[in-house]
Amino acid sequence: MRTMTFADAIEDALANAMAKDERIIIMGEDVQMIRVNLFTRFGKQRVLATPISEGAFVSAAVAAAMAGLRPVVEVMLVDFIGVAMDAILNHASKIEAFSGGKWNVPLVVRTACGGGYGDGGQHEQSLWGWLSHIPGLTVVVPCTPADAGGLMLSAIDHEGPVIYLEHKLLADYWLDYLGAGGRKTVKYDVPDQGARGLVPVPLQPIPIGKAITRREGTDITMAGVGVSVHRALEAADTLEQHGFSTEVLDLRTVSPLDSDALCKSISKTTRLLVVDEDYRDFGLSGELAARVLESGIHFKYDRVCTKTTIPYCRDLEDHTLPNTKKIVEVALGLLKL
Amino acid sequence: MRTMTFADAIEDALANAMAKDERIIIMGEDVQMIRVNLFTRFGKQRVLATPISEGAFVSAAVAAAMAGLRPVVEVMLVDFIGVAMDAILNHASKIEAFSGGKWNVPLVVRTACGGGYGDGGQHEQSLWGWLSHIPGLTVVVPCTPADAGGLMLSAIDHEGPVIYLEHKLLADYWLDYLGAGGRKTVKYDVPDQGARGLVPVPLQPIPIGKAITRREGTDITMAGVGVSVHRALEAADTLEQHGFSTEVLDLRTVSPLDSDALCKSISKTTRLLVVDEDYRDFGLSGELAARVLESGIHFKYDRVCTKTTIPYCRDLEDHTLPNTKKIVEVALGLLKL
Amino acid sequence: MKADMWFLYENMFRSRLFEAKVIEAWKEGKISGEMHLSKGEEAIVAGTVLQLQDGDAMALDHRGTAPMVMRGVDLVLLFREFLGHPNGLCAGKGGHMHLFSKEHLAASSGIVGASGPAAVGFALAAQYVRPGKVALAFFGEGAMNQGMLLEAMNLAMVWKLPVVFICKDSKWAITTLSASVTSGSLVERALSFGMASMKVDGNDVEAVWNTAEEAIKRARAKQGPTFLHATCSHPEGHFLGDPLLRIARHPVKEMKKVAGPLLKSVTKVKGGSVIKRTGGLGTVTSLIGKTTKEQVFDQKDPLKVVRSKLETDKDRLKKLEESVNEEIQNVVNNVLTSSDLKK
Amino acid sequence: MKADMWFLYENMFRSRLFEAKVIEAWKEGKISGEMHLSKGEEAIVAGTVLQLQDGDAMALDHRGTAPMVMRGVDLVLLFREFLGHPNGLCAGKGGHMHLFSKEHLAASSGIVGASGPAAVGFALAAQYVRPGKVALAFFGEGAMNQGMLLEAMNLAMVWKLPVVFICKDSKWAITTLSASVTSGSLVERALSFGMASMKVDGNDVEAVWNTAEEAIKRARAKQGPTFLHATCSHPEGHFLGDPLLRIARHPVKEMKKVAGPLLKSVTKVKGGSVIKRTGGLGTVTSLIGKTTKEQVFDQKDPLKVVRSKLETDKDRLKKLEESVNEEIQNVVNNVLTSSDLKK
Ligand SMILES: Cc1ncc(C[n+]2csc(CCOP(=O)(O)OP(=O)(O)O)c2C)c(N)n1
Ligand SMILES: Cc1ncc(C[n+]2csc(CCOP(=O)(O)OP(=O)(O)O)c2C)c(N)n1
Ligand SMILES: [Mg+2]
Ligand SMILES: [Mg+2]
Repeated sequence: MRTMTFADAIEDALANAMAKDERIIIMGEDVQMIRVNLFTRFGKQRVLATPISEGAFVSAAVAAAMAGLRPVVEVMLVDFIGVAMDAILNHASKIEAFSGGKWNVPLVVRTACGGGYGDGGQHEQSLWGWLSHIPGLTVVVPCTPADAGGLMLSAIDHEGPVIYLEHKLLADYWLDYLGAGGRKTVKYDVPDQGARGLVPVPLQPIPIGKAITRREGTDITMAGVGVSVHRALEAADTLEQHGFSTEVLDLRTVSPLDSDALCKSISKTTRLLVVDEDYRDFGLSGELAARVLESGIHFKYDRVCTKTTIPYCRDLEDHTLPNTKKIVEVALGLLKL
Repeated sequence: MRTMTFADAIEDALANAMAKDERIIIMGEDVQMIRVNLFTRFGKQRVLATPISEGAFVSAAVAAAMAGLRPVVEVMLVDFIGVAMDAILNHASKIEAFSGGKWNVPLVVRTACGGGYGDGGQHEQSLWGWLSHIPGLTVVVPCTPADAGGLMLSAIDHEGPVIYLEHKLLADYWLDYLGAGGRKTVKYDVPDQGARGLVPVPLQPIPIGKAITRREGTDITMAGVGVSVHRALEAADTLEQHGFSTEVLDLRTVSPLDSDALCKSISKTTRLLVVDEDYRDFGLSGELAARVLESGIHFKYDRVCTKTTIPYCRDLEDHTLPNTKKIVEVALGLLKL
Repeated sequence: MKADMWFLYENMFRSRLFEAKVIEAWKEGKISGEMHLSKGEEAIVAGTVLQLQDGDAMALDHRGTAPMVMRGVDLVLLFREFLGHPNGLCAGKGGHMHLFSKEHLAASSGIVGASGPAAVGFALAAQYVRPGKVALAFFGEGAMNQGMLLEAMNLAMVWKLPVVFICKDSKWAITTLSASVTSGSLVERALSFGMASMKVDGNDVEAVWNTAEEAIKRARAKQGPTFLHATCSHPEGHFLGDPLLRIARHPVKEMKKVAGPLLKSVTKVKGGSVIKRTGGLGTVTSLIGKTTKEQVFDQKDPLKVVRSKLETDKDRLKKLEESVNEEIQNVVNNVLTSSDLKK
Repeated sequence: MKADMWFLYENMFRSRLFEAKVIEAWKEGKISGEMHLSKGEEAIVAGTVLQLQDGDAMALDHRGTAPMVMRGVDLVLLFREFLGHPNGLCAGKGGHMHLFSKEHLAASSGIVGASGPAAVGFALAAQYVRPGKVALAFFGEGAMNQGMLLEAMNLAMVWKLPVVFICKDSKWAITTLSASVTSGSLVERALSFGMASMKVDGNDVEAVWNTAEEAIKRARAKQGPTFLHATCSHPEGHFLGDPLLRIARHPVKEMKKVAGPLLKSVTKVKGGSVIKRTGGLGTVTSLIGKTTKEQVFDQKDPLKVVRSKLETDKDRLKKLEESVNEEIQNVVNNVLTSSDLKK
């Protein structure tokens, strides 16, 4: 084990995989700078700079994956996936089905997501629940360095299209790039355990579709991905002071969802609080409700999610995204039921 | 009241609204033919033919709405919204929020949706749950001629962006156009009550955000929109023969959802079966689960939805979309719990 | 290599006959949904696809039948797919708009313009794992207004990829005369990306062959992409059962249905001025006339063009046609009588 | 109308000074997220925006400050917005990348290329409800590869809309030299849609004014859209805190951070050949050099260009600058000392 940043772990995973498999290429805007180490090591044939043409280059990556490469295509921020959505909605996700299971798309779409640094609602969306609505996609959201590296390894190995969402608040270089800009005068609420942590040597793949219990508890289960997991852990500390025992479930993969782990936890705690930075309605929080209901468990439910377009103003933003205070409040309400 | 087709009711609503308000224009591919009556009546200035450039013309419609028009922009099939998603995700839905509530987007995006006529998975998606995930959008899905006309009137009147989804199995001209093609040799399972029915004279606006009970019952509630409502009604007849009383709730508006009507029904029946032609995961069916749970009602839950990419083969397709037989089966399972 | 007109004709004829069976099956209700034919595009397809080698790729639009037939995809699998058969090319899950053959690196899309970036991706992959191989992109002139296709042209140039962009210009996109919604010239659009661009009569298979040969040669030699603009027409209209053609073919019966609401609409009290309204009516009438005239009556049939050159050897022609006829009949018999059809 | 150089300079100077305050506030941590300046684009903005009338519209990209300042948006509201103030232009909800003023028909977008179709929509609406009014679209050269912008050009031509497409060519899109990912010439791209297209030195406000005047006149006269290609540079790099500029400005301190992983990476055992690897390193070094050289050291300052023409009247210049200085200082004082700031 060694200590690494979230971002370095991803890079390590990519570097190892690229060294082993020549079919892996990286493409995207500015990748020769943003991935300067990989570019320097693997050259411009393996780290391809693209024009600002997400529609075409994500579509092209889909076809390249069909034709023998294993591309890791970067959409700088997940918000920009709007212009490339056809490639995701109608192609990457559907080709295996359309071909009768005979043709697959081993593609990774890597994209930065999440807010908390005051960039406004067109640059800070999460969208993992949204993307997971589309059958045929795998959607992963790591929240620790070990998972970041491990899920990247698994994503690259996966034979179908994977959306790999990298939270900007955990990835130091993104946060510096889009938030701090070298300044010491701004502070963002970065979860330490997420941005830096122990990573196995060599990196171990993290299985897709498997949740992990980050904290064991008996009174209430909080479930989520990304930064929300850390917010939930913080809230759990506070709840402990109130005498409540919180289980925190990091789903890690949004689609396919680890319903078993979820239901197991809820059957113990009988209370589910979904903490989700993605939009509340018609997304992850509702799906978790459905999964537990389907399993026939009786439980209490609530959710702390992003309800509106994320405002620019830092104060408003902190109130809009799930924050620890709100999680504690809602959890206490749920615990009293 | 008079008898009208689903399609004629929409046209009537548009014609009436356009006659009253010069700011209403229609734009989209082939609209001068597809809306030939409106074109003939209002001319090419009001019924604008576009190139196959959904990205630009939907974006342009957003700006035109901001600048004083009330466009009804057509995306032929909702599947094609992939190439126009940026306009929906990052602009139409967000401008009111970004402007601090000072600038609104009175836009209707009209688009055909739904399957059941063997056109395959890139042409038969529903996506209403998916679109509803985005805060700032209103999403309506009529299932009768009166609602089709009435919701179009309300959509045009609405001060924010509305996605108006028109189910192809209910709209005779779409079904002929894309399915039958003038043949008498194919038959699709068209719900009669949806394709043709009584419509008030003059057309009455249907309030956005209000569900309607299509059938009263006491043992189980089936909720959904579009063709699924009719499938649920059919299933309810069969269940009656088994001695069960089914309530069928037509949500009409997916976003904003009429949680009150939903919860009222479930508190009576204590059983919710969501029937949804849109994809199952991370969509409408999960959101309904969450809404009822949030209200603290104890209830049993199940869902019959589309789980995968819709296959071309008609047999497979009928098995993939929610069909009456499956609804009855699942409902009986739920009723035995 | 000089075009072998017999070979080209045979392939065009095979595709045409195959589609004749598709039309029959469609009319009998055995094929659901939309059915866009390649009919009218056979010269463009033959002149390009028949030059492909193993490892070359094709990105297809909603008219994928002829390319699949001419690329050598098993016709039984193909026909089964049209019928939604579980043992079809794509297990009945893709259907005629979503034909896929991994073996042939051939992929379709029902999304207008998507074949452009797909070909770019195929060509990109070729550079790593199949050097010297090329990718063809097929699309209509209507697709030339889809942003991702223009983006794809820029990408192909920037990366100097072995793509041939084949624009089958039928003048029409469903009911829209593309010229009315397209500014400038399509060839200049391609040229503006610095791309080599050529115009060709898409009804003349020999001309297409020669032009495509050059484009493909350039691609294989790492000299970058080419834009090929080829004219054609769709004698069956946009798709089988095209409502405009129905009107044209059965004017009395079908016009009555249209004329009613149309005339009612024109004489309504509110709405545009009378001039605007009758203007609208005129446009509609003339559009219907124009579509049907251009698509049905004025068309040059690419098969007739090449066939006329082969009529010097009537015996060989007859034998060829009989043999293809038999082949196709066998395919159909095989599929329709096959005991596993209802699986 | 002949350009009034004093008027133009005053506006450019106001924008520059306002942005100087923005830079201060940003450095002090009062502005969060990314901050893209208009600095370096003032001549392009002044030469176009200052010709607008009531009812004209502007579609802006991520560099909306100068257009908003020069269009006459209340600077107090604007500065408050940058600080995320509830009484800001957009109640603090939009921020510097999403500036909106309905009154001025001015809308921004952080999505590259989105200003193209937005201007088309504004111009379309103008034809119905504000005939004779125009819409400007501002975007960078990098945006010229975004499909929807190209689609928008076609739309504007087809509908003959009063749009002026203003391409501010800074040569760079973040860290990418746009020429390396763009094929052909941008002016030819516009020309290929049949659009009137003009090139102009974007550091010379008089030249921009004259070119834009013609374009706007054509638009008002229903003669359709124009493409205006104007060169410029961004002396602060892509945004405030641009990492490449940080390296260039503090080479010893910053290079150390980069050089470590970089060199480590180059000497790793697996991966590309040594030539490829050192090639990569070379590219990086030269990119950093190139960016900083072109963006910081080689740039012509558009303010200096116009100021030098006004130096014949030093007194007037001094008075003008003092008065603008005072104006901006008042704005800042007003905003920063305002008791409702913490609301
Ligand atoms: C993105 C998208 N928009 C619209 C459609 C509907 N559509 C199918 S074919 C077609 C016309 C295409 O015209 P063209 O590219 O000229 O091809 P042709 O049919 O003439 O061969 C349209 C608009 C679609 N399939 N995809
Ligand atoms: C669709 C989209 N892709 C990528 C980005 C990230 N991005 C922001 S600015 C920029 C560069 C734009 O370059 P250019 O258009 O030349 O404008 P400049 O910044 O040089 O003024 C990029 C890639 C974005 N905002 N939107
Ligand atoms: Mg065409
Ligand atoms: Mg630039």
